[in-house]
Amino acid sequence: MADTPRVTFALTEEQEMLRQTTRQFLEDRVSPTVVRELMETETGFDAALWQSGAELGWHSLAIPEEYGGAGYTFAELSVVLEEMGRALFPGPFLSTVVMAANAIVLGGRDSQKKELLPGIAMGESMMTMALFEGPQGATTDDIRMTAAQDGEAWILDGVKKNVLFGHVAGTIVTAARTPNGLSLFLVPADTGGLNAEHVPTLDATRKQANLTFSGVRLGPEALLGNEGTAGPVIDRVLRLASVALSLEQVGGAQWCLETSVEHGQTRFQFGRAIGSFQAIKHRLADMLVSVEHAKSTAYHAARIVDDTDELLVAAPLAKSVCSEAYLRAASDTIQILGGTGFTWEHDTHLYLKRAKSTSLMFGGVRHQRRLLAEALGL
Amino acid sequence: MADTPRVTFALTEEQEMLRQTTRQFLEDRVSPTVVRELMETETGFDAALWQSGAELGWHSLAIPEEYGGAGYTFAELSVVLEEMGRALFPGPFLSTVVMAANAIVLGGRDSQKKELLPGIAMGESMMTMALFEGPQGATTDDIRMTAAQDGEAWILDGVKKNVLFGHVAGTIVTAARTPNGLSLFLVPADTGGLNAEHVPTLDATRKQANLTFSGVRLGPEALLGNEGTAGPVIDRVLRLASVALSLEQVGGAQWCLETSVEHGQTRFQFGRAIGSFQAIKHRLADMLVSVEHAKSTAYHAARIVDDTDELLVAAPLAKSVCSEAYLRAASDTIQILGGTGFTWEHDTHLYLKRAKSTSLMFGGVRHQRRLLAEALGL
Amino acid sequence: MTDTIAAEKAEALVTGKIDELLSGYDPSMDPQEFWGRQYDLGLAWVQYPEGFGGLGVSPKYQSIVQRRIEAAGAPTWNRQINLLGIGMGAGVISAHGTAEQMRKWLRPMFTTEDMWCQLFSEPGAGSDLANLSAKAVRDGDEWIVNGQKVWTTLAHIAKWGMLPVRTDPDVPKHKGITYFIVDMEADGVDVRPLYQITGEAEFNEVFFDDVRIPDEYRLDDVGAGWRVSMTTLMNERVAIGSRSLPRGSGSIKDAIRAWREYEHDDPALRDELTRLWAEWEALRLTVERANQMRKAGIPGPEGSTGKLAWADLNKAITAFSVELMGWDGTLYPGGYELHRPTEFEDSGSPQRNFLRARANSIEGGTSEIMRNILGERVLGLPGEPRVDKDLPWKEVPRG
Amino acid sequence: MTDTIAAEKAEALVTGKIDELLSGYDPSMDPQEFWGRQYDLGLAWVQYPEGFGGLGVSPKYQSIVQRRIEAAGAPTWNRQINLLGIGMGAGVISAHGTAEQMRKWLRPMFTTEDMWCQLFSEPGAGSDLANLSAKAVRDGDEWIVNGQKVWTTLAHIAKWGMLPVRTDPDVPKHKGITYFIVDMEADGVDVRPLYQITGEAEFNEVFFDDVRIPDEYRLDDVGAGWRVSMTTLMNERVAIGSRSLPRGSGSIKDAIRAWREYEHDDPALRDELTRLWAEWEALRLTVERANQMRKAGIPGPEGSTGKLAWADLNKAITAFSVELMGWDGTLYPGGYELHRPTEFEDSGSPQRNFLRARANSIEGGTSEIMRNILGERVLGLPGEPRVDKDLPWKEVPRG
Repeated sequence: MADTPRVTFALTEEQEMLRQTTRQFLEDRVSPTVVRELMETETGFDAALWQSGAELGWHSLAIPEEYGGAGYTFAELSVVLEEMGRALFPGPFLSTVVMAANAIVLGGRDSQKKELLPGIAMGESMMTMALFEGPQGATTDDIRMTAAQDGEAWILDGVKKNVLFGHVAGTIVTAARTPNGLSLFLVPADTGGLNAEHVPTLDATRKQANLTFSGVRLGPEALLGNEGTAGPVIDRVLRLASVALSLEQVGGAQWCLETSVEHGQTRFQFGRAIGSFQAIKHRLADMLVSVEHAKSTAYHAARIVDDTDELLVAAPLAKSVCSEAYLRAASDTIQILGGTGFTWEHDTHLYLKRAKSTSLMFGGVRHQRRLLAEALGL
Repeated sequence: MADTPRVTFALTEEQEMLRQTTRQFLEDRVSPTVVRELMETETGFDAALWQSGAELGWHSLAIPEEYGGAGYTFAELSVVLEEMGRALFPGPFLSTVVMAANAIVLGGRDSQKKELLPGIAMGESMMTMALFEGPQGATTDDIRMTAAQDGEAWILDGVKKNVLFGHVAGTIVTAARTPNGLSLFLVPADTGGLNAEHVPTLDATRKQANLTFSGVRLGPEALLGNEGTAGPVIDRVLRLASVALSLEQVGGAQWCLETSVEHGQTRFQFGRAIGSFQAIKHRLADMLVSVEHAKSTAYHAARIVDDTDELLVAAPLAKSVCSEAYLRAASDTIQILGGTGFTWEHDTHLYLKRAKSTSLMFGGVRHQRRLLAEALGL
Repeated sequence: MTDTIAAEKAEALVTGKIDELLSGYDPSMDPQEFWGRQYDLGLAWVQYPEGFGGLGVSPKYQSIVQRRIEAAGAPTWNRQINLLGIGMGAGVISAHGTAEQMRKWLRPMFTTEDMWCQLFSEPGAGSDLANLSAKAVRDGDEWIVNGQKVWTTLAHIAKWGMLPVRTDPDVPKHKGITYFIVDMEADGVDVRPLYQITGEAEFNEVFFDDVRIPDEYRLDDVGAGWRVSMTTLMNERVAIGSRSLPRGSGSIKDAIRAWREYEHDDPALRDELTRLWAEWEALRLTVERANQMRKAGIPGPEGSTGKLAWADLNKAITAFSVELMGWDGTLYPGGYELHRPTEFEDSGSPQRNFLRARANSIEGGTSEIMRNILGERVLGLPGEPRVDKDLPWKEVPRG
Repeated sequence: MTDTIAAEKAEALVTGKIDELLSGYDPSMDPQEFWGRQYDLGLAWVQYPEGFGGLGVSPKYQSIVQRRIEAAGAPTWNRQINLLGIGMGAGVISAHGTAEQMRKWLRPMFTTEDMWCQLFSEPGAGSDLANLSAKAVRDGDEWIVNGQKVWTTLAHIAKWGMLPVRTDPDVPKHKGITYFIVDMEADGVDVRPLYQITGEAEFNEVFFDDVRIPDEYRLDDVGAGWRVSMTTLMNERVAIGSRSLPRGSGSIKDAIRAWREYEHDDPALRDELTRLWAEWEALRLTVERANQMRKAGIPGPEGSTGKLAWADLNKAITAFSVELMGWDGTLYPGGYELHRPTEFEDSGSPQRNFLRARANSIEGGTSEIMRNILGERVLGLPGEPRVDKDLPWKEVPRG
């Protein structure tokens, strides 16, 4: 293996400012009450909130300047993602800004980029990607749906499952096999033959839908970039999504750690703050270690996304380490909070559900470790 | 899967008496000082001790009465094995009484049984089995050595590794492939062309040798039972050896638990017995749980060895659970004892080394779980 | 010799009563009527005195009763229906109650006419059960109760509640507690559902606002409530830790179902599944061993480890089942619906079971408390220095 | 502005001295002579005052010194040779010693002429370091020391030892300790090897029998020994937790070597190997991040977790490497030979490394103590109630 790229972990002043304004905004506008209200809805987002985020520049951060973006890097976006994870931000940010936007940046024709990216940057578009058809979907090999050619048109038939905010997105970027390989298609939500059905989720703050394509007919302009070239694009988007989820997980795990520590300091039993008991104190020390390790892998991955080779190592590394850290932090927080943490009323369960469901998305920890082993040649 | 056979866990009065006399004998005669003295020798056993054990009836317990044994079951033998594990009994008991004796009982011709079993039962014979040629040897598939036929004679060439007490045994039961399949051969230690080389072991209380067969010429009487029928015999012996090791592991793990608990009660730090700290207390509670679980699997396996189907489940279950429990108990005991437990002078390291090496013999825990999964159809 | 004769006599007595019970059984009979007859014949708890649902013989004969009734196809599920009454309350009342109290409460409990609940936990107490704040003040022949309890199963359908409260805040916490049986239909008792992370409300919050309890509903002496509570809890923990199950049942069954349903064949997942199977089987064999040893009268440490081991393992297995489901595990079929079940819901989707299992290491004694108990009572390790032992309750720091 | 000018000046000063040092370097030079020159030029510890191996500038310039010396191929391994002196002793002497003491001890320490050892642990104290029993009684201008120390690395080749002892048993344990530097060649000092489970004796037991130490070898005040000891320990733990390594080095390298050498391809083993690799890499990245943040002056919790995480992980990885070896892992090539190495033995066979690693969670602060420290000092959780805090040392229960 080549030398490991060194990254600079410290935030720049600008990034630090972004972190502060993002956290402040989320504390003001995305309180647990707001999260719970949106959780009860079927669409799970709030248009005004979505627009406000875009106005803060979140959506445009990693979009190239020539397409209406701010031209920053994933490192800046990572700051927002971590804070979103901490606040359990509800809405199709991951599916629009991390996934669809990057698919277009990486795979789209220049005209498509010009047409679509500014809308994302300005917060006008909500998008998603419809990739997998079954529960174990995690790599391009799992994509089976075919697109048949009919003259200049493409006909799509099949069902895409677990599409993040698939019933809310205005445009769906979907993947299908064409004669020349794997291709991506841009499908407006109102296309005839396309039906989106909301499915209730374990983590009700992140909605999903199953999309049924029944003879969906698309013109040649629907093809994202060139036919048969989508494989590497999807691969990369999946890795970026994994890194994005890792950052969210870090933010959520940090919330769990802080919540548990505060409980340990203020809850008294047997005449002592319970954090003075080694059973609690040592569990929290272990949680601290594991959250700090998670941060290191997520921050590292966020800073090397442009190094394609290293990303093959860094993305599954981060996703596996952060998933385990978050699951453990959330589960241990319930334990430390005792009965309280098991109530619907307390917010911890929202984090537990986020932890569990993000750990499963785009392949669970053992899948991630398989990817990592491949990248390491083990 | 069929209904699980129910076993009776409580010891009979006779078994309980056997346990008491065995423990008493081992405490009197096999002190840690004795274990350490034998550990320093190359042969690793004591003839007088060996003979005394036989006089107590240990060697004859599970040998049929018609061949000079006492005709008890593996349940009785299991009592002795557990106590031996607790005392780190040094000597070729496993290789002679559990392995070679059972190979002869299961695979031998009646004449061979009559000739060989009484000597084992009376403590006159020390034997072993030479099965594997490489570090991952765990099943009959791993046996590659061939025996060539020369008229009525068999010629053995090859190297058998990790033979327990292979430089001490008077008779070696070795496995080789013959034209009709896998066969076992009885090889007297003084046979021409056979060379045994002692190899130092991690657990110095259980010796090993590598055996080199250079044109070893054996008469037809050397064949144990019939040619080509050794596969099921070896399979079963390996399972019995696994169960035997599980029982040893339980005895050793129980020693670790008791040693740690006593230390927790009597060692003071910060003005308190260290067992009053939850860090120690909870670790010991977990050790208790894991040792009790280990006991249940080992006792269960020891009581169903005659149920061939159930043994396919029970043996790898016991070996995997007991290996992990013992490793953890020994490692945690060092931690609880602190620096003391890391000294050569304290006995804990002898248990750690026993734990590690027994966990590896006849296949490590993941191999055992593979066997278990096969038996369960997973 | 005398023992043998006495044993033969006892067995004959029990067998005769069973014959009498079953000879009068008819499949169309209302179960409550059957249980009433069972009680009246002394076959509810054979070890209790005659006239209180028993025959005054060794409790070991109860298993004969159970077996015979099951074999006859007659109803045996009153224990499941009224678990907190029959499983915990009966033992407490028989150990600490007067004859009058036993007469009043045992029969309708056994027949399930009167459902029972247990009012121990309080928001401010948690694992420190003895730190309870709900209080009772004496007023002539009555006591006036105020305070809040929480995590009360089935409180909304219970007629009677087991209620330890503080009657003297000026003595150390364990000494100022008195144990009452409270009429859950009395004025001032307010039962509200407590929704948990699955959306279900298996539990309730119970508020007491000047609730009056007659002194004759007091169990044992004023100030003896901690001892009475301990009897109750021990019964509960042994019950949780000693459920004997067939091989491969319980949560591992869900995991294996998911393994097959999703057609997995990744050896790394298989290894983990097999590891969990092995741990679960080791637990099962340990429970079986403990039950055998208990019956044989030689109980050992294996009888105390079940609750702790089960909690951790059930959490791990239910989490793994969801992992096997991949994307399907991110769904929650039907969505979360806040509702109030009227019986114990033993299982649901793997996702629901995963969530529900998070409480296993909290309910019925947290795993931390269980480890303390194993360490101190089973292994004989010393307790921690206590800062609250000798202080008057009202002076102990809390929060 | 002034800062910038001062910084430029400091850097120029350091660079000039380095030029001077290296211009006189010659590969045939005795390393000790080179280190002596380095010391005399103020390049041993640039932050120390002139005349004591330093230049009185910010410690950040030391990295320039290090880099330049390495680049020139000149010797830099005096720190490794005399780790306990240069790594721990120097900091303690400079923080708590007099100018006279610094002059006496620092130079021969830096050149490795005088080796150092640290005499903290005692058989009766363990993690409770302040509970030490070795005592010193004043006799005019000298102190007479009696007692035993243990786990003393390199005591058999050390000239000087850092020695906290009890000088007042009538005050609470932290207050009655005084810190001395002891001449290990003095009469009455007996150093015996302490063999460990690998058969090596990296450590020693040291017995003091009426050993006389002049009062001028006392560091800081009488009774200030605990504070001085804490300075020493902090240096040690930061050192253990902040070793920056390249990816895939250390114990995971052995595991990967075993994976390849034994031609494994079982996916369950691969998953475990990869899990360990990932944990190790996460630790490595955390150390790297902590070092960067420390250098940038914004240290966070990531700087305190290294020792704990490393200990547990190194134990797991070394155990797994042996597991990969199958039957070969049951061997111990060469056998156990009780011997006394004269330098740190960093590694050996996987089996030896497995055994050696068992001490990782004990040496330099047990993992239990490290978790207390993380919980209390980093997370701000309250301490445990202490039974020994205010008692005179001689009345504290011990055993």
